[in-house]
Amino acid sequence: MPAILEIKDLDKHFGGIHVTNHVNITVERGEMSAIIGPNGAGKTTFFNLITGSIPSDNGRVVYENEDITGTRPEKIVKMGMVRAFQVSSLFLEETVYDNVYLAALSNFGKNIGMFADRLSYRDAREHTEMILVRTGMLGCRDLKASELSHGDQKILDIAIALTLNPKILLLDEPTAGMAPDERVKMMALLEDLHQYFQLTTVFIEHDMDMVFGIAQKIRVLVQGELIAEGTPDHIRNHEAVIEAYLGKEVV
Amino acid sequence: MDLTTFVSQFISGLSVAMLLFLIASGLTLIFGVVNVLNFAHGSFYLLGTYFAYQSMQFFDNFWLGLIVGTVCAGVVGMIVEFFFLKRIYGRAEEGAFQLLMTYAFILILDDMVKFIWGPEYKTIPKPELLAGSFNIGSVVVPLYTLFIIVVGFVVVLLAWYFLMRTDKGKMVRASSLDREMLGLLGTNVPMIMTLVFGVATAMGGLAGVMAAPLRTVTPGAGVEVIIDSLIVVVIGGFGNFWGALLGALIIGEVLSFGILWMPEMATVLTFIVMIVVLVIKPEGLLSPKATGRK
Amino acid sequence: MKSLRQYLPWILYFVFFLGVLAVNPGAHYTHLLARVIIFGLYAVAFNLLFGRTGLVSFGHALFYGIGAYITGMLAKASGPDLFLLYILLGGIGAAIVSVFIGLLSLRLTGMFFTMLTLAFAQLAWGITFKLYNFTGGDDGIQAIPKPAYLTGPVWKYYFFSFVVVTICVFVIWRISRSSFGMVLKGIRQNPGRITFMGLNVYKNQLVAYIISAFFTAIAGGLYAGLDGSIHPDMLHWPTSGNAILMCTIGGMNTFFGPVIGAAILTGLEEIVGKYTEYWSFSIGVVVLVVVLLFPRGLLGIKWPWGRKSTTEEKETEVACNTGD
Amino acid sequence: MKRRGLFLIVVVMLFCSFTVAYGAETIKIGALYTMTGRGGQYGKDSEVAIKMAVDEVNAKGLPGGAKLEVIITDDKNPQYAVSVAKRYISDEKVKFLFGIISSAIGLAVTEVSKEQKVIFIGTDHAATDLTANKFQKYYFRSANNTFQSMMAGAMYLKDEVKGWKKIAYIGPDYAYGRDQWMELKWGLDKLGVKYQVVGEYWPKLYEPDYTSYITAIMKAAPDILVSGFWGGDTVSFIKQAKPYKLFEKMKYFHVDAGGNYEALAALGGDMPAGIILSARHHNNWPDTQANKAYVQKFYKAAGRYPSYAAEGAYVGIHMIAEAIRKVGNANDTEALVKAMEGMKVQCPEDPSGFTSYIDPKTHQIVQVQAIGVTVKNAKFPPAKYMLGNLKVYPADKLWPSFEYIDYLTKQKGK
Repeated sequence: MPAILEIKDLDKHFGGIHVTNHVNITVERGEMSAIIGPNGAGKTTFFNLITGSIPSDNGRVVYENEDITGTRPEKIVKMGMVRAFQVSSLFLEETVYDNVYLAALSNFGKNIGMFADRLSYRDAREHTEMILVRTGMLGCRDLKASELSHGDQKILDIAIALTLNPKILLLDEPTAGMAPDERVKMMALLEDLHQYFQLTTVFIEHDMDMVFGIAQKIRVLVQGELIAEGTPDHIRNHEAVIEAYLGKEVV
Repeated sequence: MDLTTFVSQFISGLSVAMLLFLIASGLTLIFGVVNVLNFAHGSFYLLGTYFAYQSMQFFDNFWLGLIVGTVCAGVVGMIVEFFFLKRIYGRAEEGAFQLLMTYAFILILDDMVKFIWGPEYKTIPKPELLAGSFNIGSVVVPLYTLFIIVVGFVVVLLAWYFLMRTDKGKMVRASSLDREMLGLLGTNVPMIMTLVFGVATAMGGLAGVMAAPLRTVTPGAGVEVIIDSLIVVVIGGFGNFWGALLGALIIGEVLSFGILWMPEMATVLTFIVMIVVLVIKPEGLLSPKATGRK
Repeated sequence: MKSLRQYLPWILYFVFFLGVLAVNPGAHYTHLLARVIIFGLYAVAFNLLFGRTGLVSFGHALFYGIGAYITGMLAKASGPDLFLLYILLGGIGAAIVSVFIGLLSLRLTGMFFTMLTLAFAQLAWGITFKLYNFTGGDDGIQAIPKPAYLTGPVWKYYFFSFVVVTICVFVIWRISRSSFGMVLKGIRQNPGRITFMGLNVYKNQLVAYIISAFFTAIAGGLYAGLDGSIHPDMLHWPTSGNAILMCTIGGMNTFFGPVIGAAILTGLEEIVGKYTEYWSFSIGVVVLVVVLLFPRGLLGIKWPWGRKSTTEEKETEVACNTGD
Repeated sequence: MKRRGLFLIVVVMLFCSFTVAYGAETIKIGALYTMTGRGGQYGKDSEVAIKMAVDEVNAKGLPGGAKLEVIITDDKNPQYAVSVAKRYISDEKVKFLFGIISSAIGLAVTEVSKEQKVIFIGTDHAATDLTANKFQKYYFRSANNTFQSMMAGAMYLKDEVKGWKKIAYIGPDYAYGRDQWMELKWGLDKLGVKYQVVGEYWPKLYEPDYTSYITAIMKAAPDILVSGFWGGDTVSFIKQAKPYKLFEKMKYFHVDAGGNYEALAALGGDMPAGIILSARHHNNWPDTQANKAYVQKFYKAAGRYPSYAAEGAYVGIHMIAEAIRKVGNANDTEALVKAMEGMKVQCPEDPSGFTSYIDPKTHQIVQVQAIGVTVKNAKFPPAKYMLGNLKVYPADKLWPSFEYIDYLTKQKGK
């Protein structure tokens, strides 16, 4: 499979701390992969670097054969690399529908309309409804985002990302802080989305059931360094990983 | 320019700068630590003057007045912070509410001064000790000007010692970086904020008393100094103590030498300096905080 | 039912401001209402930035003043025939200035942005004060002529202002209900997420800033004709502060709140000024009460009747995903 | 709002029928004064003087037993002042607009007066424009304008100060400061005085710190430093300049507002001796019964001595009363205007043998101007220095000067 995203020698320091240490990763089109690592391993920073949230010190990010190092985040989003957040990032005063609809407006380039009523765009409306149906959020479309449960807020966050027609979806701990039954639901949702949209999905996760349940490939970051990469089986038996990280949890 | 002119304009600029610095440093301290833009800072300058005036009506002693004015302005400052400003911390539109509330205090305090002390100009005479002047070559330097410069430097030194060499100072510096982090460390953040507000407003009061023998004591004098102080703080970098010093020196000296060459431009000179700085470095010359977008 | 609720504020708006003409409260109160409606436009235009986009500008007096001075000086120099055009030119002039100021000051966020806008407005005030040969300095400009159809009884100018303001307010209303308006609302709530929706926060803020400046200047231009005199006071910081005040008193998260705020502030100034010279103390106390007790403004108060309260629903979190 | 309007109409109607029934009319005067901030003191002084004058007028009586009543409002800023002036006229039915400290506000309100044909008596603002290029027939002024003081000043410089050539100016950077310097130079040129300008300094209004200006002026070393400050700025400048021995190195000349009592009072012992000052009214001159009585009466009422703003207001009320007596009522505006033109008004500041009068062409009161130097005199505490050695300039030599009015009109336009 051809590569959709190539990260070459990516490097970042904060003060004296080396948070991303010469990382090289190639993400293949259509893959469903996980990034794992202990707390403070630099996983979220890694996402921030490739999505343009913070500038890297060194290295290049090549997306769809295009060097996007230093490109502004909103441009990267428009190119099809979209992320969801560890702490769901929503418009809390707006309804579920409007949260998704705003993303749909952006997706169809209708965000610049100034005089027409915002709801007058049929393509955006249909797209929004499709996403709401797909993510199972249609039933609560008129609730405010602030009124949702924690789990539903995470789903809404992903729904927003999904509305933007991503080619590659970066999810930062989709099940963080969720109850066990919610986690199961989230896992099913992610698999469904991956199947349905043929979506390249990379997620950071701590929940090992989920990681080993749905990821086709796992990468392990420890102290900013990529120490292992491979199939779940490969990782499960990887000595360095076991030593650094898994050893305590998976017995 | 001959040396005499240079020296005398430089000293003038220094004395202008030091009074500006005394006001602006309080303003910047409040912003840095408490995260409040105290638009009413000029009113504490005004209160300091009037409290000192009142004390001198009773005791006729400038030095006592200096202490009374400084302390009382600080106490009123703490009252304002503790009973009013504290209530709006952390609100969604805190910035706008800060502006409105401190604006309200300008209106209230200025009118209260007029109500209590009347509209007519008051006089605070210089202490006898500092009434004269001395010469350096052919440069005349009034003793009181020297006094202002010395007090300015003493404040700078004390502040440097406090901020850089003591634990409390480190705490204050830390809280200017992160309110929440300090709270996690178990420090009583609300109390630090009230204290800092008190110290900063006391510095405003001190400036008011120091300036009084040279200026007109009248309701409304507070509003007249606030804009200049804001400019100083903007130039220096919001929330940075040393920035306030740098900004004050720049404004004082630019004005002092500027009027020699461009007397016509005096009124807009400070604004021009400010715009130049902001175009080059919008967050101010020395800025400790992230001021803009990433 | 829904559409009635949507248009109810408009109905009230028309009934009140046109009803006034029918009642004819006399020259002074008509003049006062003309001020209310002009300040109302100023506040609504400001609120597009403040309540909608979440940007606290403390320098909108600049645009208000630019509008007033461009309109006033053009009318003074070349006669009042094209008065309406001059008002428009005032708006365009302010919009052009706002591009530069916006580009510079929107680089900063929060209080830093606020300070920078204040700095620019004060600079403009200083220049207006200074260029006395051009702007009349602190004396301002008097005897600005109005076209013949607007001179005479004050209700004529009131009605003219009403028409202009209503058109502008309607445009702003449409803008705030448009998709662009939705983006602005999003920026206020969560600018980071807007970025990761593929939208440029800076550009959208800039556009909002320019639109707001344009309509603010229209209000300033209207004021120049109302009294026929303009002054640097219009550019001074209390004028900027008044905009924040009007929006906050009326309710910055509502569309028509600023108009109510303008009415309250103007009325308050009128009444308090009439009975006491300690008006600034009184207004200070009112501001304090509003900030501490009614931070959402008059229209933002949750009345026990009327609108369905959302607080009850908040108590039970709804898990909407379980069904399928 | 509309209810309020109706309510007011009802009240006014009731009030009218009431007064008609009893025949005793109340003539309302709508005054606007600055009551807050720097100028607040002048507003408060005027308020006291107005009360004094109104009591005197009402005690003496007006035709038909009418009484004067003055409403005073803080004028804040031009926009607000215009709004209040309009309210005065439409709701309060005032017959006269009155007062105003700031020329900017005066210029705005004179437009209202012109448009609504209501007489406006300016009592303190001094911009020459109002009785020159911005003249309109319903405007009258009860105190000298800046041209009158500066013309007297030019004469003083010509006759009383010997052997000077170099002159410098410092004044606030706005119309008031600019006009004085233009007028003085015009006056000096007119008198054929030769001089060399060695510096012009324009600090902003309310500048708190003049230190840099003072050292710059010392370096320019003029023979005469002309100053155009008012109120607190005078106080700050003199306080700050004194330790530099500025007043020993050059003659300080400040004849429009420099000798105003509130500045003398605020400076107290800090006032240098021998500097040349003047004002529109002096508490210690002229030594007439009328002036002494006025000053003492004010002191009794207010507990302090008056600044010159008070006298302007005091005279203004008497001007109105005199005009009403002449006409017989306050309803015929055109007749009142006619009556005031050329009218003589006895003012506290008139020396014996002279009575101020209103110039019929410009509606400017014409008064003498007395310029003096500071001498120790503690009779009016807290001032420790008052003016002495006063030179008096005859009123008709100072105003009107149509030549200057033409010049001003050319400079500033109508």
